[in-house]
Amino acid sequence: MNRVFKGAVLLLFSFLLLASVLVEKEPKEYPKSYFLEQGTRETGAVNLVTALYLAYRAYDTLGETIVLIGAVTGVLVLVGREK
Amino acid sequence: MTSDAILLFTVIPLFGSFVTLVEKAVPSLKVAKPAALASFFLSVLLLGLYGEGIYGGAVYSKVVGGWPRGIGIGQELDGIAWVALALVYLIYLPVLLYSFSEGGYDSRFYFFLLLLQGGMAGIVLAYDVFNLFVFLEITGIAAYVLIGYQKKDRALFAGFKYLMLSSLGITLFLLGVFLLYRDTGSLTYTDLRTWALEGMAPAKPVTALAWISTPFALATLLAGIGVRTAFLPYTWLPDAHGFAPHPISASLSGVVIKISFMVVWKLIVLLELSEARQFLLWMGSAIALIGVLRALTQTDVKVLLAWHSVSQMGYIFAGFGAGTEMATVGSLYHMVSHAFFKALLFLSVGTVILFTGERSLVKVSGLGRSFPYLAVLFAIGALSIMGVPPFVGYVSKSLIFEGLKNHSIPYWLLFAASVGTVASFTKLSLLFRGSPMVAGKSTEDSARPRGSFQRVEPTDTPSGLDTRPALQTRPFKSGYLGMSLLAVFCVLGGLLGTYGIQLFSTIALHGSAVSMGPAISVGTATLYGSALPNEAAASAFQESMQLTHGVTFLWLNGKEYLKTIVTLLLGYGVYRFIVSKKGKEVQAWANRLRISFDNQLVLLLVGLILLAVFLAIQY
Amino acid sequence: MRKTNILDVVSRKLSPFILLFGVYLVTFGHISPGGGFQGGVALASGLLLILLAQGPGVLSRTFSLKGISLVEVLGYGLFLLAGLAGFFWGLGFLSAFLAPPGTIFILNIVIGAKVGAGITLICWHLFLEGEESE
Amino acid sequence: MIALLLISLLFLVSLGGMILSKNLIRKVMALNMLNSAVIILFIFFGSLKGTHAPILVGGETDIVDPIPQALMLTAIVVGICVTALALAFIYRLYDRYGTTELPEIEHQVHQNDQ
Repeated sequence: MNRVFKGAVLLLFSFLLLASVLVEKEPKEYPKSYFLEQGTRETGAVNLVTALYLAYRAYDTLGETIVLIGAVTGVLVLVGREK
Repeated sequence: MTSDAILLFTVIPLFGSFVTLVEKAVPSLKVAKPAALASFFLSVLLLGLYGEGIYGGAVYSKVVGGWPRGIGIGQELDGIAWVALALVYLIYLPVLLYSFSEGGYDSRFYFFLLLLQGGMAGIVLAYDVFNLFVFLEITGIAAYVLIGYQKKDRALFAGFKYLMLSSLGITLFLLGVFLLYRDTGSLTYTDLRTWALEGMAPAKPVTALAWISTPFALATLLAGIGVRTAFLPYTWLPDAHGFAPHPISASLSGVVIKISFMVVWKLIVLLELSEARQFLLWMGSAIALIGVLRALTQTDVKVLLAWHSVSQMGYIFAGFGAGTEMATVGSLYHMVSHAFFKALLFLSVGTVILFTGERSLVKVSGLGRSFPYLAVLFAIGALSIMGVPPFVGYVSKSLIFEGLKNHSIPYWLLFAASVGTVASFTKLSLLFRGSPMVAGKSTEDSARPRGSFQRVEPTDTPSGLDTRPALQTRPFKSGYLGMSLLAVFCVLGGLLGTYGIQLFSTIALHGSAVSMGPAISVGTATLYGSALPNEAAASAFQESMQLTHGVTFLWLNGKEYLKTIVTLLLGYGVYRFIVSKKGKEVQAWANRLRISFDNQLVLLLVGLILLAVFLAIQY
Repeated sequence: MRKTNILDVVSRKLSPFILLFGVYLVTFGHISPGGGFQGGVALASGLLLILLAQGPGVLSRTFSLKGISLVEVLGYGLFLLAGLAGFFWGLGFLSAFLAPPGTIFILNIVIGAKVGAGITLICWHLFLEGEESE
Repeated sequence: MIALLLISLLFLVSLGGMILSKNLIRKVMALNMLNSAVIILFIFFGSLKGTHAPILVGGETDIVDPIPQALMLTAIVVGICVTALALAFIYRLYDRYGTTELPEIEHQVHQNDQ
C-alpha cells in the first residue's frame, strides 16, 4: 500500500470529517435545564460539573478510577523488573 | 427478581479485583485466587436468579443511583445481555482453572483477569453510550496488559499494536458519541432509538453536505467498536491472540471479541440499520475465507488458531448480516459454540506448548501416545470447529447455512471457508498423529508420566520465544479439569441442539437488544416499552423450531449430513495438497505476505469509509 | 553542565504551595471551580516537581513508594464501598447516602487522593524504569 | 465556524501523524493529540450557548452546558492512562529490540520468524 493510497484514504476521511463537523448547531436545552433547577437541591453542590460527575454520573467516575488503577498496575507489571 | 441487583454483575468482579490488590499490597495474605473463584460463583448465582425471568421475556432496567431516566446512567439486562454474561462466566471458569495449574501468575494477573470480566459485564449492561466508552476502555486496558503479561518480545509487540489500533478505534468512537450528542442532545440508547425512528434527521442542517454527518457518525461508532471485534483491520488478532499467555488467548478469542460484537448487534438492532447488516454479510463471508486461507499457511500453532478465530467471526458476522430468523439465531448460537471450542483448542494447544516448549508444527508431532487424554480433548475441539454432527459446531453452522440459503455468493464463500477449516485442522492434528517428534528429535523412547507437566528445555528456539526456566514437573490436574469442562460443553451444546435453538430463538428474537419484547419491566416503571415488530415472526419461528421439527432439521436431515460429508472429503483433498511439495512452496510464498502496522491503521480508516458509504445508501 | 542549585531551592520552596493549592482544589471542589480530578492532578504535579528537580531519593524521604500505592488501593476500595453503601441503604448503587452535600464531599476527597496518587505512581515508575519497584 | 475548522484540522493532522510517522513515540504523541482534539471539540460545542461557567454562584442562570465538561474529565484521564501504558510498552520494546523505529522492529521480528 504505497503513499498515494494512504494519502487518498486520509483525504477521503478528512472530507467526510469536515462535512459532518463544520455544521452550526446549538446544544439542546433539556438536560441542562434540569441540572439548573434540581442540581444544587439534590446533590448540594454549587459546581454543577462536580455534581454531574460525582452524583448523577458517578458510575462513569467509578469506571474511570478503575481505568486509572488498571493503568498504574499495568505500568508496574510492564516496567517492573523480574523479581 | 427486582431490577436493582443487575449492577452487581459488574460490581462483584470489580470488588474481587480490589481484594486481589490487597494481596499485592500485603503479600502474606493469599487472597487473590480465592477472590477470583468467589466472584465466579457469586456471579453465576446472580445469573441463575435472573434466568427464568429473562426466559419469560422480561427486561430489567435500572438507572444507577436512582436518578430520573434521561439524567443518570441506565443499565439494562435483556435476553442478549443474559446470554453474553452466561458466556463470559462459562469461559471464565476453565480459564481460571488452567491458570491455577499453569502457575507463574501472581496476584496482579488475577487483578487484570477480574477487571476483564467486570469490564465485559459493564459493556453488556450499558444503556448509555458514554458509559459504554468507559467500559470499553477498562476491558481494553485489561486486555493490553494481559497480552504482554509474560513480557515475551513477540507478545509485547503484539500488545502494543493492539493497544494503538484499539485506542484509535475508541477515539473515533468518542467522535461518533460527540456527533450523536450534537444531533440528539442525549446519550441514552432510548433517545437514540427515538431519534433513529424519526428518520435520523440531523437537527437544522445548514450546509448542503450536512446529511453526511449521520452516516459518518454511525460509521465511526460502529467502526470504533468494530476494531475490537476484528471487523476490518482483523490483522491485529493473529499476533495478539497468538502470542498472549495461553489462558488469555483462550479468554480473548472465546469471549472478548464476541462481547464487542454483541454491542454492535445491539446498536444495529436499536437503530434499525439494515444497510449495516448488508455490510456485515459481505464482509463477514469475505473475512471467513481470508482467515482460513491465511490459517492454512501458518506453521505456528497458536497463530493458526488465531486466524481461525478471525474466520469463525466471519461466520458470525455473515449470520447476523443475513437477517433471516434462522441465520440470526444461528449467529447467536455460533457465538456461544465458537467460544466453547475455540477456548478448548487454545488451551489444549497451549498445554502442548507447555509440555514440549515448541510452537511450530515443523518441530513437534505425534504426541498422541504420550498424552492420550490431551489428544481426545483436542479432537473434540477440532471436530466441533469442523462442524461434525454430534458436536456444537455442527448445530450452529448448519443454522447459519440454512439461513443463508438465498444469498448465493456468501453461501459459497462460507462453504469454501468450511472446507479450508477441515483441511487446516487435519493439518493441525499432526500434533497428535504421525511419528512422535519433539524439537526436531524423535522421542520414541522417552516415557513421560501421564498428565504431568514437564517442560523440556527447548534446544534451538528460533525466535527466543519460550525462554522459561528449565524443568518444572507439576501435576496439571486443574488444567485438565478446565479443559474437560469445555469439552463437556462442546458435546452437550451439540446433543441438546434443539433445546439450544429454542432458548436462543426466544432470546434472539423475543427479548432482543431493545427490549423489543412486551417490556415486562420488573421493578421500576416500564421504561423502554415498544411493540415487538417481529412478534409474529418470533412466535412463527418458535413453532417452526418446535422439538419435532428441530429434531428432524438437525438429526434426521439427510441434506445436512451429505453437506458435512462433502465438506470433509473436500477438506481432506485440500489437506493432501498442502502437505505435498507444491503445497509447501505456496505456504512459503504466502507467509511472506505481511501487512505493516501503518497499513493496518489505514485499513481501519478504509473500513470506516466503506461502512459510511453503506450507511449513506440507506439514508 | 554544572548543576546549579536554583532548581533545588525553587522546587523545595514551591512544591508545598502547589500541594496546598491542590488540597484546596479537592476540598472546595463542589463549591468553587475545581474538584477531585483537577485537585488530584495539582497534587501530583507538586510531588513530581520534586521528583524531576531533585531525583527520587529526596522524594522518597517524605513519600514512600509503598505508601502512595497503598493510598491508591485504599482510594479504589473506598470508592467501591461508598457505592455499595448506597446499595445497602436500599437506594441503589452509588446513590447519595449522606445528607446532600455529604456524599459529594467525601467522594471528592477520595477521587482527589486517588488521582493524585495514581498519576504520581505512573510517573514515578516510568522515571525509575523499574529498578527498585517492589 | 473557524474554531470548528481549526479543531478538525488538529484532528486530521494528528491522525495523519499517527499513520505516517515511523517512530513509535511520535505515534503515541499523535494518539494523545487525537484524543485532545475530540475532547476540545466536545467542550467547544458545549459552550456555544450560554456565557457563564456552570457554577451557580449568585443565582447565575445563563450557564454553559455542564455535561460535556463532566464527560471530558473522564476522557482526559483515560487518555493519560492509555498514553502511560503505550510508553511502558515502548520502554519494553526498546529494551528488547534496541530501537523505537517501527520498520526496524518489524524487520527484526520477521527475521526471527524465518
